[in-house]
Amino acid sequence: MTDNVLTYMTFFPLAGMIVVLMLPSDRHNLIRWVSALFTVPPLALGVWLYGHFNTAIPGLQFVEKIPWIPAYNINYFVGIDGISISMVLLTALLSFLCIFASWGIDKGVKGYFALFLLLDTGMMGVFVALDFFLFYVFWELMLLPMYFLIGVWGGPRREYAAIKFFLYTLFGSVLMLLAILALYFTSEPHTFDMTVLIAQSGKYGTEPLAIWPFNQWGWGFQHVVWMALFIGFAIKIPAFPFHTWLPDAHVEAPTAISVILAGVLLKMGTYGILRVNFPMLPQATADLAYYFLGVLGTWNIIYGALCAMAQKDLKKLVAYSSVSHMGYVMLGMATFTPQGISGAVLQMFNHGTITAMLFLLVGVIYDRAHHRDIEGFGGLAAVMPVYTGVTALAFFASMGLPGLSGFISEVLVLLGAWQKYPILSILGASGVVLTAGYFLWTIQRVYLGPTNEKYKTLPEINGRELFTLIPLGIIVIALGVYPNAMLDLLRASLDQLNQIVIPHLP
Amino acid sequence: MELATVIFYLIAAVTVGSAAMVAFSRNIIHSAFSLLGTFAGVAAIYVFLGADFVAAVQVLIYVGGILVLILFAVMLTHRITDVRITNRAVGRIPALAVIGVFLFLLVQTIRETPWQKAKEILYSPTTAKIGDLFLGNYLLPFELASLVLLAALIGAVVISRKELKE
Amino acid sequence: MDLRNFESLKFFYPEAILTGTILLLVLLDLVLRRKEILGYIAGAGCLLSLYAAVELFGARGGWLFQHMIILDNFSLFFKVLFLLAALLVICMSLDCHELRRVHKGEYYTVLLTSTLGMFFMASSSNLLMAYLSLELVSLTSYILTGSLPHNRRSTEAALKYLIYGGVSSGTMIYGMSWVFGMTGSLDYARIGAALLQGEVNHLSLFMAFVFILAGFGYKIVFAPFHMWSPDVYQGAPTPITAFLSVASNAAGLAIMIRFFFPALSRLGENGSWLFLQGVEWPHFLLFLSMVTMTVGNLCALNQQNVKRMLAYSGIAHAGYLLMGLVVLNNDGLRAVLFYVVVYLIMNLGAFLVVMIVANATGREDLDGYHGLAWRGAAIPAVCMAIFLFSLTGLPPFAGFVGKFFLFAAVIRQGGMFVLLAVVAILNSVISLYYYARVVKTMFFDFPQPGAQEVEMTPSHAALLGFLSCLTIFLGVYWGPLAFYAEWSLRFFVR
Amino acid sequence: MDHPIQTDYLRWIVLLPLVGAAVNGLLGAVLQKRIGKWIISLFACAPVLISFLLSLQAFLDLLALKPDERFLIDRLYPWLSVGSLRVDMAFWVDPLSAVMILVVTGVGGLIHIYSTGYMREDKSYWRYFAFLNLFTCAMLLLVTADNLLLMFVGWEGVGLCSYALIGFWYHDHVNARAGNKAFIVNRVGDFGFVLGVFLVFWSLDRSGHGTLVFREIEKFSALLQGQEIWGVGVVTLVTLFLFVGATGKSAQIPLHVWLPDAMQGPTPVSALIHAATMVTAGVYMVCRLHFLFSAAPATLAVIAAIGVATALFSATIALTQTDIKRVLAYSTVSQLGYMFLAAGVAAYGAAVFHLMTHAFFKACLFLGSGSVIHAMGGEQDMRKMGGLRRSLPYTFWTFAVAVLAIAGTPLTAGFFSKDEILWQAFSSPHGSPLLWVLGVAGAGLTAFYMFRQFFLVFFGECRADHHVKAHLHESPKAMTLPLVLLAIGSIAAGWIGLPEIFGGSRFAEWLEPVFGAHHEVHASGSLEEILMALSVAVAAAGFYLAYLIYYRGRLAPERFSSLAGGLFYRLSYNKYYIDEIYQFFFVNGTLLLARIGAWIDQYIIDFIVDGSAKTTAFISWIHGLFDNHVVDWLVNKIADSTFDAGDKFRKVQTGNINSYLYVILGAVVLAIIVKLRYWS
Amino acid sequence: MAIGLTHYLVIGAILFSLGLYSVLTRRNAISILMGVELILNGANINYVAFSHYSSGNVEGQIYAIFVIMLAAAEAAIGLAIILAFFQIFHTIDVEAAETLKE
Repeated sequence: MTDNVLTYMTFFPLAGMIVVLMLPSDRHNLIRWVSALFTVPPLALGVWLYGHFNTAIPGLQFVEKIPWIPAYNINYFVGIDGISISMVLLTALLSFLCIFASWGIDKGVKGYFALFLLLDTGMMGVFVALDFFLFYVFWELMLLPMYFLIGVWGGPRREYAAIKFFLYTLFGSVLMLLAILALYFTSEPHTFDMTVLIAQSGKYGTEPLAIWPFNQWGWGFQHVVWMALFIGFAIKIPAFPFHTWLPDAHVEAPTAISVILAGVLLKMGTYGILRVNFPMLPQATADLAYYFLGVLGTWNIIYGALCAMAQKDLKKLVAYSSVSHMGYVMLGMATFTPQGISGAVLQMFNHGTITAMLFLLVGVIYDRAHHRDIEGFGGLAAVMPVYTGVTALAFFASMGLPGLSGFISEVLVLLGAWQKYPILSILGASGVVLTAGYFLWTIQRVYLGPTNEKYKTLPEINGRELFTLIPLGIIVIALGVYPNAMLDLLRASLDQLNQIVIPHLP
Repeated sequence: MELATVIFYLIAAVTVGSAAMVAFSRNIIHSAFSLLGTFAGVAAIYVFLGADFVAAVQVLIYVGGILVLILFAVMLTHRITDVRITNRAVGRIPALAVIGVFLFLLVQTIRETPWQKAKEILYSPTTAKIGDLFLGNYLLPFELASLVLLAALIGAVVISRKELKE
Repeated sequence: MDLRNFESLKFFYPEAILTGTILLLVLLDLVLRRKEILGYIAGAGCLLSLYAAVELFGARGGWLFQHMIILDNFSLFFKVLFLLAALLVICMSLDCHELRRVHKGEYYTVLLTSTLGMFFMASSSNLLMAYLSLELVSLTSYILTGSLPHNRRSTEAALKYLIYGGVSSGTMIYGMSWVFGMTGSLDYARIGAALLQGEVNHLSLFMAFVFILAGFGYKIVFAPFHMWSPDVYQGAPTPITAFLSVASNAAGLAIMIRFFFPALSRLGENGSWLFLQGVEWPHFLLFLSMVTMTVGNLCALNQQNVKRMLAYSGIAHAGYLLMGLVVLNNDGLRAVLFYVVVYLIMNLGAFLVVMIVANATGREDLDGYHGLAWRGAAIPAVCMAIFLFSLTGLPPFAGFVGKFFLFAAVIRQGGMFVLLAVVAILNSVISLYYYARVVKTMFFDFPQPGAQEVEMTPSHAALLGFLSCLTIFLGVYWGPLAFYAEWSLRFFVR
Repeated sequence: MDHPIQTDYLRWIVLLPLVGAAVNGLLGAVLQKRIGKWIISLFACAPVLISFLLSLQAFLDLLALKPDERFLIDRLYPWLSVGSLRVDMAFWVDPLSAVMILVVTGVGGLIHIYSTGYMREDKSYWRYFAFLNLFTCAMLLLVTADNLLLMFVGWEGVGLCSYALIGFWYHDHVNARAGNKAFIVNRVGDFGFVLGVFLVFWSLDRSGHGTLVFREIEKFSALLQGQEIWGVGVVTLVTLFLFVGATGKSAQIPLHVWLPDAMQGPTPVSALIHAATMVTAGVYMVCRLHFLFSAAPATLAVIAAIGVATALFSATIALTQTDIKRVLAYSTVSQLGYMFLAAGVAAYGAAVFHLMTHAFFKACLFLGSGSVIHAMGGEQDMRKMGGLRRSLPYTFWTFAVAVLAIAGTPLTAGFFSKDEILWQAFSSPHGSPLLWVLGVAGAGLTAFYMFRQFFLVFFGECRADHHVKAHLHESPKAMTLPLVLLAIGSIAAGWIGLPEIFGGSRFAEWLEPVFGAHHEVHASGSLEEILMALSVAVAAAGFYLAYLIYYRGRLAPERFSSLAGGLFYRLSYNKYYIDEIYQFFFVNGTLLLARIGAWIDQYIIDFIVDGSAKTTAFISWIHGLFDNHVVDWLVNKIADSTFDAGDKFRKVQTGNINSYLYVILGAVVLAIIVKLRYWS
Repeated sequence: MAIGLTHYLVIGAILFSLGLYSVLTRRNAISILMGVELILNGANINYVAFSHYSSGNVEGQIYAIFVIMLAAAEAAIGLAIILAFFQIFHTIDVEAAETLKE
């Protein structure tokens, strides 16, 4: 069992999907409980992993490697290191919680949970895959259920949102496929094995390509491949200007799916950059990170915050806050300092938990009031005090209040950024002010002030909803007070990652 | 100028002229009958080229078969009494332009191409040779052709037969 | 191995069995009352032939019938493919409402004849055989297309197909006549040899190729010889559309590869093919490939008729397939072969769903698919989604692997081919849009009140299940198929 | 110094209030309903009082040590360790923070007790105390943190609690908005603070000593000398950044705008947070990092200038305010200005001394005003008060003491501390007579507006309506007791920091290990005496003017308010329109930017993306058009118009065989031509 | 000038072009078929001529015979389709075929 932990974590949900598909479709509760049951083992194994992960080793652990299609040197190759473990844990946790957040789905229940479990497998697979081909398969695998989950179970404009999400992501991923192939054919012997590709990173040349217009910019093979991969990942992050799918997808998706979308899917972009771009194309990373991660990340921070401020829809506001917060991740990655990059990875995890809370909370209010118009509420604090309390916790965590997890990662990112790019750090820090601005303004408009007569009788948040929120809340506080719990896992791997890139810095 | 040359040009003129009639005539009956001239002219050209058997086949099948079929079709689909049986053609000028360019290119290429030259130019009867080949080297195509004809037969039946009663 | 006529017969079992079945069908049609049995007989004939074809695996390749056709892995590969397509189409036809009024005897006879013609297309090694087999397939295709009696669409489609086919094959034989004139031979091997040593006029060779391409292109359905296909596909009975879109397309590819690759080029190092000097074959095909996929996808965008949309998507796929030919090496050909198989599975599947829906509702337009998943047809809807996403090229479906190989072949070549890859990518994204539109209509739109329930027969369900499972299976574990494709590239000639 | 004494009780000073907050916050609603408010009060007050006792213990422990070794530390666990950044969760107490924790827990404890009376009627009693305790915890964290980052946690924590308590009565949008304003303005300050933190860390890291621990920064601060960034000395920049943080938290110009609005919260909150403790955090921080500030004379000059400007500026606003708490709020801003003036002339001891005395008398004033408001049934407008000295005797007397103290009446705490500041402003190497003059002017104004308030509230005729009059009553014991204690403090606290001429300051001596030897310019004692007398005289003049106008009614206020056409009066009354200006430039500006951003997002970016999709669709449409119209059009139009004129122009359509064939032939011809042209 | 290969090829080319011209301009299905026949004849002349001048064997003639045979088959099917078309549409003008369009 312990040898194949990652395989079990990845494919348990898939087994669950098959079981769910075989259940009679009118036994809704049975389907729900079975689905929940199949997300427990990954979570339990995740906890086990957390306990048994050796923090001193920078390399891969829990590796499994089985030949898949030997003729093309494709392996089933999974493993985790400090870069991925936090994401694996996050995925396991959020998948489990989101099953409960999906309890209220009562249309096409069987399909919903089956797709959800498939999505779970896809997400987990992306974070554990170490073979590029496998990685790509999982990457795309997750698209399909997402498309359906948004498109069938989403809001009024779900079709538009679903197809927009699908098209954007597909565009990015096909571009990524080209890059993967380019790397495959450059390696010798041809391989999709990421570890080998990383080891061969020196082979990928940087002499200017003969292709117009790249030769004008003096771009080499590395740079072009880097860019192709980056666009693929940037769409997922989502980095400006590829971000416009996100508000639509978030607004239309059902609550649990928004949670997954923001909590896990966005991380795949940044994870991909760390996993692929950094070690495999260190020279290009060193050359381009400032522009495409640093500057763009900072722009994301400010732009996302400004957009969030102007939103009237609560969910859209949260969605834009994701754009803003993922900017910190990008900025952090661009620094190549231990602080910045640890902050970035930590921010990935923290944003996952915090934004999950935010979306769950928006879902709670939407279930009750059936709208999300910020101006349409008012004084909810009096009606739903517990709900308001939890919301405040999430909001404050999101705006980076010290003592909560968001602060740690943001401060690490900005601290790291200062060393390399003080101006970006200053601009990024100003995003903190904006974030406070829109969250506080939202609190004021939704929760404070005189109670809206229409909502005098809204029921307080219920036990199931609290059950999904409290673990996240605890994590948010715990990581704020004791961030080393997560930082220890990352340290060794990220230091090694930095060491790969730093020699190439100008 | 030799007689053969004169006759060749005459035949060529007939062939091309009647083909032009087929292409340009406004009356479909005229077109169909001009086709006869073309087929006959082509047959004559085959004779010139020493292909006696092909010429015979050309006359038998084209003139005896295809042309009759076409005429039947014309009759069946038009009222003969109609003085001016329409044979509508549209867009002649652009078509002429394109075809003109095309023909020019073809002829230029034909003239410039160094075609394979045969060691000897034969003027012997070909029927026996062809018969041998049909049962020798070209047995498979020959058999296949029978299948094609069978398929054509069935096809013609399928398409023109009335539908099944439910 | 260069066999004379009678010696060749023992390597001729697949064709012979098929021919026998055809004749049997003609006879039985006169005798039998229950015409449904004919379908099973045709199927049995195909199975037998398939068995015979598989038996031939591993046989030493060679020329049969005095250099008329070639027996090699490549032709066996396509024979198996055509038989599979025919089998599946026969299965589809058994329960097709559209074909109720069609004379079954003739229908199956012609269908098998067409399959036989494709056999020869894939294995011909002589210009005459190529022409004959192509015509055989064309003629039978016209018949099949027009087989719906007193049906406006079917007859109109047949007429268009006929005129197109006539012009294309006329153009092709004109081109072939030039090749004959330049080389003095009809045999591929000797043509190749003559072209390689002889003084060749580049322009006339090029023109001859362009003319010949008109004939092949019309079968493969690439631009600009594609324009008949939407009309014909829309008008033909659905099983026939499926057959044409898959088998006829593949046969065209086979004959093209057969003609251009071993005959007109020679093997260079590392499995790449060196083409004759002076013919800008890659550039030309590169351009055609781009145009084809773009035109196909753009036209498919706004189609309201699913069959017509699939026809346009077929054009786009022809463009993708050309990508494999463009690079002129074994990589590319392997990708093409692989993709053809995958395309067969997913496209037939998609047409099967179209047929199931048409059986139940009589509709082929997109509006007929409103909320299909919620109208008792969850399985066809899900399968359709699988096929369509596979056509898009998403993992874990087989279509992805196919595209992956194509991209791989192109990327590996580098240089200007990368441009082709980029165009192909953009096209994939475009294609997603219209495929997803169907999926959207099936899943995201809820049925209007009073919409018919869609039911299907168990045989269709089984077939669908088989095809969709195969689509997924080949997407996850495709090693054997890839190996088979690789193996099939061992041409006998050269 | 390098090996401070490890203790294990300091953590409880900080954590006990947190426990109280947690109990009240999580279970408060239930406890209050099931058991009663007393249990809430218990959980609220007991931790703070125990913390006070522990603080005393710490103080005594320190006292027992040699002056140079007066450090206690309590290290919990490594909090953040990434790369060269190592930050512990550690609390320390040195003489400076000892003063602070005593003030925080002492004054805080009193205010807790006071609150049990003041808030008795409130429904959300538990919530109030949860936040109050949380605040106490955060404030203690701020002052005991052994590093900058941990300090920042407390720094933000107090901001959060301030936000929550200002908007405590959230049903009114005004309160909520005031809370927001406070938080956001503070955030602007924090922005500077974190940048300062980053800069100091990396500047030290450059020489391999990256640290955020105060002691170590002090140890290595010399390394910062000579480093430059953007052409500015690092030390100057660090201190400027940090000072931005301080202006936010301590409501200095230009970030002073939030504090007056913060008066929307319950009055004890104003007393605790917005007078005694939180707002002084900036001063504390500057003093804590005095070694950096001292090394940056330019910053010091800025601080002094801003301090004195704030002192004077807000004093002028306080002159005309009519809200009882607003006057006090501006007075607080003004007094904070004095503290910064002290810090700005490197007289950190004086700053801390004033901080402490101010905590007493300002808390007393606020609580007194709270008592008045309580008695008046929530009325805060001084114009509706008057003559309250009879009905509220305790309040009156304690208020009087505090007013005397703040006005700088000799022998009160305020006198000593303010005088110390003024003397330092004059005599310190960083000081100047100008600062002194301005400071004294401010002191005069202070005396004037405080006595104005005093007279308006407690003397004359009661201007309230009869309902209110009927209900006038002295506050309960829980409220008056803290008042009395604070009043005593307002006098006595000053005695530990006597000026040189009265025997020297025990207080300065206590802080000496922190701030270093008292490098006081020993000018002739007589100069100090003269200056002291002058300042007293100015204060007395202020008092006399107020006395004339508001007590005796000899002078009509209008004589002043109508000066220059009322310009000055209106400026002062409307707070120089700063709020409006900020609203216009910053708030509206940001919102405008936000709307522009959202607009760009919705229209431009999506337009580009959709646009490319549309272009694709357009191309496909064009293609269809080409198919449907162009080819056929060419064919039909030309043909029909020339040859077949009689034939009707048929509706064009696809499915036209001829046009298809055209395409083929055209393509073939084109291919050949291209071949001829380019590759022959 | 002696009659040579080129002359025949040119005649073939002219027939081919005229056939294409018919196909392009005609609206009548039968006329289009006639055009196709012209194309085939053009090609056939080529084959026979090449057979005579280039290869010196009868392969080209055999090809021509097959072409003629297939032309017959195609004409049979073609005319059957045209008649079926006529029965439904009551015209053989291909423009009448407008059922199939996007």
